[in-house]
Amino acid sequence: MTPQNIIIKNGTVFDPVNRIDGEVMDIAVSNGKIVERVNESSAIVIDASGKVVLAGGVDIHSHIAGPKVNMGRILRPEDHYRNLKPKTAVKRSGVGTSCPSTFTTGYDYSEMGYTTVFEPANPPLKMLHVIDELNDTPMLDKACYPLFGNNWHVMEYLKDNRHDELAAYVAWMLKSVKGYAVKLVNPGGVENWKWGGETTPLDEPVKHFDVTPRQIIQGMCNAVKRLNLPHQMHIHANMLGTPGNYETALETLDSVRQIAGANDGKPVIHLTHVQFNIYGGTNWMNLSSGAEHLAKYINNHNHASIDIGQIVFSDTTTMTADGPFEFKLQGMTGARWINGDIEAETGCGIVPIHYKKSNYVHAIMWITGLEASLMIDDPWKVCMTTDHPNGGYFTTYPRVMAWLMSKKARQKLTNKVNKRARSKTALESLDREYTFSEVLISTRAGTARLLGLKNKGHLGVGADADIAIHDLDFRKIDPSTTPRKFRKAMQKAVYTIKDGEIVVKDGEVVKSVPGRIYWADAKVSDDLARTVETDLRQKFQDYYTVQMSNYIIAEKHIVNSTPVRVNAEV
Amino acid sequence: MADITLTAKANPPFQPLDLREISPDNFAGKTPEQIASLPIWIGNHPSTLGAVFDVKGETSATPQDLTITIEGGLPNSRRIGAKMTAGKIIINGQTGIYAGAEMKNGQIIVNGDAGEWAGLAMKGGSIEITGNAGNFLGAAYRGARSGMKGGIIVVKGNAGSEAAAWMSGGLIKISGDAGLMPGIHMTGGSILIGGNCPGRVGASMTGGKIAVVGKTDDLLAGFQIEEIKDKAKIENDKIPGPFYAFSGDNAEAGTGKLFIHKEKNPHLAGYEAFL
Amino acid sequence: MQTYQDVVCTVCGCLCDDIEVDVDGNKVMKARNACAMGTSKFLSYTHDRIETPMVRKNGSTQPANLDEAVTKVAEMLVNAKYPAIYGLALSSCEAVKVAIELTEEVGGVMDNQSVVCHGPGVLGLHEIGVSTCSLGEIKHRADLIICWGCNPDEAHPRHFERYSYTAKGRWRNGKADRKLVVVDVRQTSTARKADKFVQIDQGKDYELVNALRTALRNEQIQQEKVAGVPVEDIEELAELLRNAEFGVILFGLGVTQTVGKGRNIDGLFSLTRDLNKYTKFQIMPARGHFNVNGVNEVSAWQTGFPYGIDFSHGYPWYNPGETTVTDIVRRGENDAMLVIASDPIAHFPKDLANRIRKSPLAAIDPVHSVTTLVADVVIPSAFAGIECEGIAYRMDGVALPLKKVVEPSQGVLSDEDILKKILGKVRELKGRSG
Amino acid sequence: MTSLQVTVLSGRTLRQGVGKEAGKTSDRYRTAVSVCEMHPEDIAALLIKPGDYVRLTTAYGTVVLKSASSNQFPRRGVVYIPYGPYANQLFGPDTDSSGMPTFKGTIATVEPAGPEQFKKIEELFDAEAKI
Repeated sequence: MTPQNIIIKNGTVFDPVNRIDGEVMDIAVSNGKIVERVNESSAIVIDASGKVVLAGGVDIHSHIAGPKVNMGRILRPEDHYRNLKPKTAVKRSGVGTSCPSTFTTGYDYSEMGYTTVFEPANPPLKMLHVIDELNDTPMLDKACYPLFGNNWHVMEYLKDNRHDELAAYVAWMLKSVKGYAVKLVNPGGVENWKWGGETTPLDEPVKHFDVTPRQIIQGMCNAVKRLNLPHQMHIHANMLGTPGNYETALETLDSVRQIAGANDGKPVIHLTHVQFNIYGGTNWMNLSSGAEHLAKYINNHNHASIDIGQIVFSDTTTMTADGPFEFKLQGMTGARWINGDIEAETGCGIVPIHYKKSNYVHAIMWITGLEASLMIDDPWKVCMTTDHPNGGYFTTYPRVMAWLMSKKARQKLTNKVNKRARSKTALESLDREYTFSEVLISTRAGTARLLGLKNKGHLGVGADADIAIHDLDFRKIDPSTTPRKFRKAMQKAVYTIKDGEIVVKDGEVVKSVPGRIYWADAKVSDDLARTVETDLRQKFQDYYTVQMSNYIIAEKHIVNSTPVRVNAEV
Repeated sequence: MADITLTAKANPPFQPLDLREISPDNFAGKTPEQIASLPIWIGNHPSTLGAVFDVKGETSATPQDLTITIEGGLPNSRRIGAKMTAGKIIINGQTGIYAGAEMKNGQIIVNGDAGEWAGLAMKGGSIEITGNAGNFLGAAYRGARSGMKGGIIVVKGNAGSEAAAWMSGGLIKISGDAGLMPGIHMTGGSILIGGNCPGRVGASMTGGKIAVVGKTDDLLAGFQIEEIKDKAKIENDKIPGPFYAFSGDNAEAGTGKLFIHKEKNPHLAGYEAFL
Repeated sequence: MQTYQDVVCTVCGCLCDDIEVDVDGNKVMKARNACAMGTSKFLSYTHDRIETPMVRKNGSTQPANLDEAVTKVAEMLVNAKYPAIYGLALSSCEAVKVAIELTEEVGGVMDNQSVVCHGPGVLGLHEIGVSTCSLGEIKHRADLIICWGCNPDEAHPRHFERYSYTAKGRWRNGKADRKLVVVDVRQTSTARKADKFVQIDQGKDYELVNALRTALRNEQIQQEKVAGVPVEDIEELAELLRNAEFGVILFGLGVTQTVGKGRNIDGLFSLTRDLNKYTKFQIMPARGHFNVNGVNEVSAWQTGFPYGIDFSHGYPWYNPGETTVTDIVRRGENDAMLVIASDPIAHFPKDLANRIRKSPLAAIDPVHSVTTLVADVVIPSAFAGIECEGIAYRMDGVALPLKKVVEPSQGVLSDEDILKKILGKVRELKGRSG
Repeated sequence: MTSLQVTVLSGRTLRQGVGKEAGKTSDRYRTAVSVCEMHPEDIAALLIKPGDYVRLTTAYGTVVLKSASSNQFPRRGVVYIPYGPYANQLFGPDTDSSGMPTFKGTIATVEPAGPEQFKKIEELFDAEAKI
């Protein structure tokens, strides 16, 4: 179809990247990009007066597709029954809540003004499944982070000190299974769990492999850096969900501090859903928030970024490649449990959970996430996530934004949480309220930057025309004092524009678009690539139950395949 | 008090009839004409109550004073009386699936057979079925670990398999026979089975009580005998025995109670050696 | 002569992907590495083909052109108030996607063969969850393999060699390092290979599982025998399970089709969960149709539900027993059925087969079947994985690309393309553009 | 006449699997799925030889099959029929509200039958008779 020209007139524009902070101005769109100006006579004119104009939301970490999400869907019909979505003239039918169907995922994000969502944990062996679900997730640009933290080839290359080959293998993998970034989940611990073992601290060798989690973390971090991948190593740290685990989290961050070196301050590690990883205390009875320890570290170092994994009191579904954690969780809660180990690569676990205000542990978790968000000074280092659906559904983001922007909103809920938990929190003493620009940094500008998406997260000329317009008039709505009104305005976009097309109007999808799928194509030296391929031919025979040629995903299986090419330093 | 009568028209459709609008809550304060225009589904086809029923009588302003009488069996119906909170529904004839599902209060009387999932996830009120009940009586939604929480279901005839799955409270009384696995995964509440049961009574139960006055097959291995009792107490009723009293299901580390009639089940006499 | 490497076999849920297929002149000459069933499929796919679309006229089916047949099917679906679309376990995921869209468009019910094979496993999963893994995990780690009500020797002939009992893995050198236990009513050929055969009374699987779980908790069992098995043997078996380093239960239709159905699997999944307190244990259905898993997967991500999906109210709704095609037919509630790559008339109980025939019936299939024999409209299709490409899911959820190694006959389309034509016609009839 | 009460199981066999792929109208398929495997002593008790025809009758239907002796049954009283149109003449439509009919575990009586009573697949289903 012919691309639309659009002019958004008189909107209040917020664009932290370009230092625009609530300026009334026009934004012009042509050929899917933001441009200086277009001919008004041939353009669609959107009157945005009294509304805010923002870059479309960019989610750095949300479990929206793939084998584990789908297992969650199959596990929880009762969850779907709470939110059945009929077909409309534009939309396919589906289900919502904690494990929404793919079409619904796309629509709900888009109606909330989000345009880019990255799926953060995928077993390479099942990436064709992930990709095919993403093909069916409309409205959004997407990408995947294949899992490397318990990969046999990785551990073997590390053990043999073959760092060049490791980097080349990572490049081969991303290219073969169409991954975008490198994900580590409980490095080493999941391999141990495959023998029924536990998650391990950083310096205990992985059973049968003679490498430690620390070596995996450092080795992979180095490999990612040498490959010049657009996003730094994305890690779910060891000991997740364990009292006192903030120490492991800090050790993890510190273990790669040297690798950053003179890297123009560019972070080399992204510690994800920190809320689950920064507890104090020694057991569940005396669990406490360790947010201040993390905040202190992050405030003093520039090689690391984080996202929060905020919990929201609700009935949701936890799902992670951290199989041993989910086993422990089901042991504690007696809830249903799915485990799915993947040969030579990774694992997965799923447990439904109902976060309750009255529950001491859940209240501490809620407090921990908010404390971390508020105690870290630089919003460019902090991404707002709920680790959907682990902490809460992505559709609760506006509620989390309201907590960040309103002490009143936080206090209202704090008054209702478990009293013992409340007595142990610093949250009530934190007066900080995010500015709107800070919220935008942690939901689009900062996330896009951390993901290396130069054309996203801002409204400068040349940016992708991914735009959200919300009915938010700061003359009438003060998020600090009227957080509910703010939340409502952020819940449904008046307009969402994706690649220059109006896809949402008045909070409803009016046009379905497929979005694209990004993947990283890192060019390594030919010699190295050949060596690694030779290694892999043998390893495939020994380790996998599929043929190497069937493991590699052909581009024809991808709707709007969008390789991001980088030159590696190996 | 007010009465509304819905009389099924001749040759009703054979496709599923979603009749979730039939409840005193929805009828209260409406004229028969308004009631006749309430939406229903005939398969995938949106229609109205008036297409399937003649509506006569008058309604009250509030549901608690309203009795809805349905004349004529509709085995393909769905969700009559679902989520009702007050009043009464009398069904003279067969009813289909989900009668009284998620019911909170009020009364449903089925003078005939009821289909599967009657009283699904019921919270309160009462359902009386003079004929037979289908499978999953008072059970839970797929995947939900909460079945019947409160209220009472009385079945004069037989009930199907998996009655009271995931039941946590309330009472189910079955005068006739029950199908396989009554009380599976139950955590609380009581079941009285007047007749026989083919087996797997109380499978995976962790709490609650089940009494079987008739015959049943071998018990599951997870049950251990505790005593022989003259009577079994089910809510306020004392059921004359004698009963073997068991506890289990130990497979699930459960502490549920089974009362199995001693004289009707001589094949269980071997348990007496463990007393 | 051309040789295709790494071709995926489209018979059972093993989806062996190491088949070498020789093709000469658009004809498969040889299929190396395949088992007897696979060889039979690759070499016999030309047998028994439906030559042309057929439409029933004045009582008997007669050859018709594709458009006429497609129109008939579309009319049948549009005119129905509760149509069912059934099958697809022997088709590609691409076809499944179109079938879901078509079912949604006509407000029907979409169901697949899992309803009569591993659907009960899904019911068990809703209740308990499941601890499972990819097949390679079994190959590398399992020292104890339990075949419970399944007979891989006949139903999945290469399972042992590629993935389990005799496979050479990283830490297990074939069967020397593993024990095989078979729990079955019959002493099958698999059972004859086993280190231990536990013969149980028919229909007593749940009882045995319950006893094993009780024994595992060291609770006393106050019976002499359960399911025909002496309690001492049950306690011994519980010890064997507990002492395995990595155990796996492969279960089959012996448990899913036996009284108790989903509850048998609920029990087996509970047993597996319980065993993980002591050691590492996994469980996996031994799936029959090559892509029955794929239909479940695609259905689940597009609708939230894996099978038995009712779109009659515009949104997906699901409750096996209510929305499963067997139950709908049993209650006589459907008024049309489209069958794709399946043969329910042969594989459903007689009474259901007869009821299906009471309303309009259409079938899309590459080959003659009992269903195509009695259908009102028949449309021939190409074989996925031989004559057209697509994606299929192995029994452990690994998606694999199917290859096209020969051209289908002139004018014969894939299921996907036929369904797209029907969907287009349906939209046309409903007065809407796609 | 001699008869026995048995429990009927149906299931997959390699021959059925191979026959299915060879074509549903093939002789190979028909012979693979129209067989009733029985304990040798059950066959003897019916005063027939393996390969003779037997009639099975359940509450839901009746069918004539070729008997075969099988050493797979450690106990008498269970017979096995491969999946397919013959076996399905014997099973009921009830699914216990699970979607799954009981394909294993239906009680039947089995008695000797003459070969002339055997029906081909197309004779089990009258293709022309649209009900």
